[in-house]
Amino acid sequence: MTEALLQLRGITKRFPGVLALDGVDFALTAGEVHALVGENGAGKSTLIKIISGVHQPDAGRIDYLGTPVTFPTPRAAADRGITVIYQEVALFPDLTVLENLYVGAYPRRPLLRHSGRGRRVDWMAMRARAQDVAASLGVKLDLEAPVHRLSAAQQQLVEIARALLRDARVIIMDEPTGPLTQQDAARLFSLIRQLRSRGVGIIYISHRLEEIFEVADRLTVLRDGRRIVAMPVGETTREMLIHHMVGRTLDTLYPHTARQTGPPVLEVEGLGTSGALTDVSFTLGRGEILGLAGLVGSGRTTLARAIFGIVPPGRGRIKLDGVDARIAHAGRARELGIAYVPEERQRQGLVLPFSVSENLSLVILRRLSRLGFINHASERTVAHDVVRRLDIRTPGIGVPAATLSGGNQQKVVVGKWLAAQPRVLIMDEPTRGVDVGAKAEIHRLMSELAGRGLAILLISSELPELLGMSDRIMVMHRGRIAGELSRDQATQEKIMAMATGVA
Amino acid sequence: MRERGRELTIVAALAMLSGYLSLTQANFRDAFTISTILTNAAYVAVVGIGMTIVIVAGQIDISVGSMLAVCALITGTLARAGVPMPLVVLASLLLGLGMGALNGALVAYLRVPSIIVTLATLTVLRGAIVWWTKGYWVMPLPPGWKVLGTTHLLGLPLPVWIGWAAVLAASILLAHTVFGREIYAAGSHPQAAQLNGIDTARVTFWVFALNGLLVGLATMLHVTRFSMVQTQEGLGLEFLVITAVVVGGTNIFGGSGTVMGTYLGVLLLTVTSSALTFLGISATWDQAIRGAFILVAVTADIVRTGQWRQPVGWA
Amino acid sequence: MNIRLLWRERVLIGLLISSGVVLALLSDVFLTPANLLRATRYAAEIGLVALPMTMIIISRGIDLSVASNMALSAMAMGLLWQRGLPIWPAVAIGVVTGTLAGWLNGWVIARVRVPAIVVTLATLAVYRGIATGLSGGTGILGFPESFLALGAGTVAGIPVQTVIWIAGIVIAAVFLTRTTNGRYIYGIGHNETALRFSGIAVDRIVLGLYTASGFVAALAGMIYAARVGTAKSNAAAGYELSIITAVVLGGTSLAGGEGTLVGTVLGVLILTILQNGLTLARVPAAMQDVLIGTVLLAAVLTYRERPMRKEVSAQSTSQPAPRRAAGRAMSDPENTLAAGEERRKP
Amino acid sequence: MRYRQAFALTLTLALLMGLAGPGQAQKALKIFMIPKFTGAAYFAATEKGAKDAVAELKGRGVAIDFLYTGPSVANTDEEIRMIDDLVAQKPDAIIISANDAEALVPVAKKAKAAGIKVITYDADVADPTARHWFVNQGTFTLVGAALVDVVAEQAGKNARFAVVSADPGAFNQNSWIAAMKDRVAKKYPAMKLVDIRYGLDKPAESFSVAQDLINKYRGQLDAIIAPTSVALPKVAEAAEQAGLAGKIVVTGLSTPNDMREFVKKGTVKTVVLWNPVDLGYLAIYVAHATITGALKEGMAKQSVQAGRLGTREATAQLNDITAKGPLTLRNVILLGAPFRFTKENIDRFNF
Repeated sequence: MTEALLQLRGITKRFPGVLALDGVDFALTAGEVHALVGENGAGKSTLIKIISGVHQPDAGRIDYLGTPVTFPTPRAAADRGITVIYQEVALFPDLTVLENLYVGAYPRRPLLRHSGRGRRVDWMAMRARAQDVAASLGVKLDLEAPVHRLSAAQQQLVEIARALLRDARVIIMDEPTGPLTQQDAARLFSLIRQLRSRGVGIIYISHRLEEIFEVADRLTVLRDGRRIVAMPVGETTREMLIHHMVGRTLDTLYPHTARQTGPPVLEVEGLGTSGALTDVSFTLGRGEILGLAGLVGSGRTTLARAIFGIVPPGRGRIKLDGVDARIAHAGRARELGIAYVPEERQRQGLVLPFSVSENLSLVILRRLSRLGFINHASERTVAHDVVRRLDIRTPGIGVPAATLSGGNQQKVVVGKWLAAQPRVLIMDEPTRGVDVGAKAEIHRLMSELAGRGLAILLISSELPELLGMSDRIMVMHRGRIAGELSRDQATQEKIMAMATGVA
Repeated sequence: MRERGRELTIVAALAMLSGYLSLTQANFRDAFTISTILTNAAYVAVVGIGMTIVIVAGQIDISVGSMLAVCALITGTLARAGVPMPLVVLASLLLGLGMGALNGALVAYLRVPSIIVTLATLTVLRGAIVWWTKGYWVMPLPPGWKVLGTTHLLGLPLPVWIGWAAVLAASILLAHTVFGREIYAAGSHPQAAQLNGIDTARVTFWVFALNGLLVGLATMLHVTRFSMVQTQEGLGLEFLVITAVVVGGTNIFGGSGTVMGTYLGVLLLTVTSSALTFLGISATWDQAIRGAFILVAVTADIVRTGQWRQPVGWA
Repeated sequence: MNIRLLWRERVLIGLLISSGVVLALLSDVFLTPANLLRATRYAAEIGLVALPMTMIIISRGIDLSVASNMALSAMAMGLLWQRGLPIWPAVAIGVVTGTLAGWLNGWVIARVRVPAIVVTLATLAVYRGIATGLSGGTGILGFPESFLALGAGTVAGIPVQTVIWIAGIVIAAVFLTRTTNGRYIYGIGHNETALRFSGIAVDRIVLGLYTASGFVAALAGMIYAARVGTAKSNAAAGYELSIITAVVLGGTSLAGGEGTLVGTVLGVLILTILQNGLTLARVPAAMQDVLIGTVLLAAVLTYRERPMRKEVSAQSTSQPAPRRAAGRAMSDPENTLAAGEERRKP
Repeated sequence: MRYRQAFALTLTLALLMGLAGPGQAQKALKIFMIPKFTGAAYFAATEKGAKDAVAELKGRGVAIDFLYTGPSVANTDEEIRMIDDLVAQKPDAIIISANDAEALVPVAKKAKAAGIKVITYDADVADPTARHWFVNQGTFTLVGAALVDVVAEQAGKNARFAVVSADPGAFNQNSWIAAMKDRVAKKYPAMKLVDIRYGLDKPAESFSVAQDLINKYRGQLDAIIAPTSVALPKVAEAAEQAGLAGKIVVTGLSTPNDMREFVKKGTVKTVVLWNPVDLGYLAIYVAHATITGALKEGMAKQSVQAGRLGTREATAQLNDITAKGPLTLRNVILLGAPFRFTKENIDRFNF
């Protein structure tokens, strides 16, 4: 084994009331993809923040390129070649791609020709080097486009290019595939391999275990702030890994039970919206989980939102229990018994500063009130009830939703809709960014709900999840239904073929 | 390319308005009329540059009118005391810089929202002026006082040239210097800016300081045209300038906007105001027409660009 | 939504009491019931308009046009009355005028999605401009006593407008803390998108808020006209700044989501007794301005230290919250089609 | 971090203590004078006159607790509120210059009903029963006529002139304009008022409005009248910068101090005004006479002894022209005819 690029020894970090890291060791060699895994709260983010200079360790030492270092600021770490690609994008929506590549580290030249210090942004040099990097990655970047115009995958590319432009020796990727489609993710993996071959060390964080097995060389498992194990990926299995992470054995990640699909609850006929959806028809039955696959931009989310009334209705008909439904706005959809768990939990699903109970009652607040006055007692009853039923782990129903872990936040989002007792539940990426334990629980909940007759439309970019949970899978391509597969027929390859328009 | 839509809209509106006035009013297309309009716009534009920078950085400064009055009265007093004009100009710049730095320090380092800080300084400075001057204007001023404001160069008064130079310099500063780009970054996404090693507090501080400096400059362009300094100088200036910045296409929430847009916005407002006199529109309807004009202009632009799908809210 | 007072409200109560004590030492007239009751006449107009303003600011909006709207609706009332309409129908139409003006603000903000600060900055000029244009700048006076009682009369020794204000406070407080729409207003301020995705008619609530603001401004305009006995286009000039100052002093955050009516009422009271007491203590007005500006800054400075719910403070330690969420999905082509949704930019 | 709060409170308290006014004098007559706003040299001159009178009265054994206070900028609402607050201190008399003739009526009435002698000066309230006396600096008719006469003398009897006023809602301004129109109609039928523009009493606006007028009517405008002290110097400045100094007649209402330079240069040949020092001086004597009962409302043929000014007659009725048409002023004490300040006499005045 080559010498370590980055070596952490005995790192301890304490926050008020919490021991976030407890004597953690970690080593990264050049040209290695090192996965960092663990449940939420295991200490992964703290570790990354220490490596990237956001936090300072209370104890322990960091060696970088063979010498002990401290990074007092993120800038100091970045200057030494350590870059983080955060889960939440840290790009500037108003600025162009070119500029985003260089923010904070502009190549400079003197204001006037011979006036000493460089204060002026050297656009020419920027453009030239950006084009070089894009070319070396084999990608095309529209340097003059403002970033808010780019797709998620393109934005991520900008971040990677930015890291390379700064001669990054270590790139930390935190849930990079979260917003990506399978196809984009595949492209990302090949990019990661390319980076690895250049000798860049990559710390890779993901809740999607299959990705770790696909892309990582070694892995380190953290649990409760301690390092549990570090080993080459090849020496472990999925089950062992889950065991290390959770500290116990999970029965199964995809608890699918055989069910009878009942009569259709939701019937969609010839649905179309201007430009995004064309002639979409399908039915969803009582107790059925219908998977919806497709690339980002294929119209999956638009379809969900059209049914939920957030996208204005265009052509076509939607029937609920055989009755024509005119869904002009989301409020109407809610009244009709349609629930939508949106893809972006924190932005679309929750009011983070609101308490758990305030979030849980958000959808049914009018029902919990008389003449507009909230009945706080029944609000509490409902909240306690949902927290118990969904096993939401929270210190109390009065704490802000922001304090909960990702998985429990997602359960709050599901819970607020279950409180409304819907007929149809649309779940858009329900387990994105959720750790494996919570993921299994959400899946179990879905099965249970379907078993009790709820009709579920599951949108996911994670094919194993679709394959594991769905009774039937529908694939979208360019705003149309490209095909449908039964649970038995469906494979990843068939879905991808339909989704990319090959089949 | 950066979007130039709003600038073009204003240029079109300006061209239409001025075109109509020139065709119907012989005296409007007169060189002197144009020179007066440009001169009156110059100092507003210089304050507008500072305001644009502040707003691009995601902040606001409503104390500019009071700061201008303070600069005007103190420099007038200095000039009367025999301080040579170059030093008086320097004093105005430093005084503006100092007041701006005070705003900046309160916003950047004590982290009080800028609207509250500048609301407070607006009130405090204006109160202090009345307290100090008891309403007496500063006069008579020495003969050198009006040199800056009334000297002509190539047919246009110096303030116009200085205003243009400031617009040009600020455009370069914003578009081509590291500091300028950091202002956009800080206004566009402050957290990300910090993650990228930009000291957003430092940027905020200097943005306000720079704004103060520009108010100091604007003061000199404005008051050196007159032979006395009135205590009422700068009343309501913040309203005029913020309107011009908004009309000029700067996003009121920060992150985007250009100095050129603001300059055009100032010109448009100045020409509109003169147009009311030239067209003989009853002065009692003045305010209603100007307000409606702004509402229609901004609304049309938002509808044109499809921006109207934004979430509600202003901050 | 407990009765328990927040940190900043305790600061305000401390400030209110201590300035009360000092002012009482400075003037023997200050601490008399007659003086304090009289002072509430002035507090009432600002205080009334500050109630919907607090809610609007909690919802991350702002209404700069309120003072102009006060003038406009009073003017509408005055012109109709002058042309022979009986006073109370004229008042009713005046109030309707103000309500419509508020509704127009709300419509442009909620439906056309022009930022509230821009819309109301423009209508600030438009509404007062219309009042000036219609009246030619001259005032209308000679209103009947029955109407003037609205601004000068008393009920059981308490000024009429103070009674109206107290009623308004009770109604607004119950609305904001006890009703579904009150809850939603806080929600809109924190995360409007999440409310839309919960099937809540955000646009309708926003429209309602600005309409209510217009209604209350019109009401305050009537009270103002009754107090000064005249309807004039320059009525209540500059009140918007006093109102916003009171709301901000009361601890409502301009970033939305945070704020209470208790705070606002305390803010109004502090500004009122400062002005009243300092005048009685013969402090020149210019110095009062300096002092009030300083008090505002000092008070807001102490709020920063307020113990907050942990995670909220953790998020907001470094900088003001991101004004706009910047997420990948925002530029996801699917999302650009979503009505009422997050496409931020042209 | 409680100390921060404690600090803020202490600071506030200290400021409040430090700002406390002088203790009220014992058993003196309390007279409060409230100008439109304190931030103007004109009102400072009235304060000076008032203080002269107070000192004189004191010399004659009349102790007066005199307070001069007002809004810092022209603001009707703040003025109403201040008067109302001050009335609570039960002064013997208040002397008011009304920012708004109509809006101040209720508060003046209230003060009068509380047994306080209410004197208006400089700007009256709309309802004469709301106060005891109006110390009139010169009727609108007299002042308006004087301004038009200046134009007629300097620019000829068929001059075309414009007015740069303050605010479209300003009663005094509008009344002077009405009086000007009346004078033109009655005495100079060939003269023409071509335009009225408003500078909102802001220097920059007044200046640009004046420039717009000059530019629009290039060569076809003989005179500009600015009946407001903020606008007059800016109009003069605009005329100078257009190269029209001395070619276009600029006149208006302002103080000699404020306009001295322009008058000496000749840009403005004549400034019209009364003597504000005397106005404030007279107001105190009127207030004192009203308190002592020497002056009684409604009685014909009275007069007031006003120290160095001598005797001024108290008139029960006086005809005038206002923005709302002809008006009979009641209970007025007239300071005198407006005065014209010119190059020859201006150095004799310091206010």
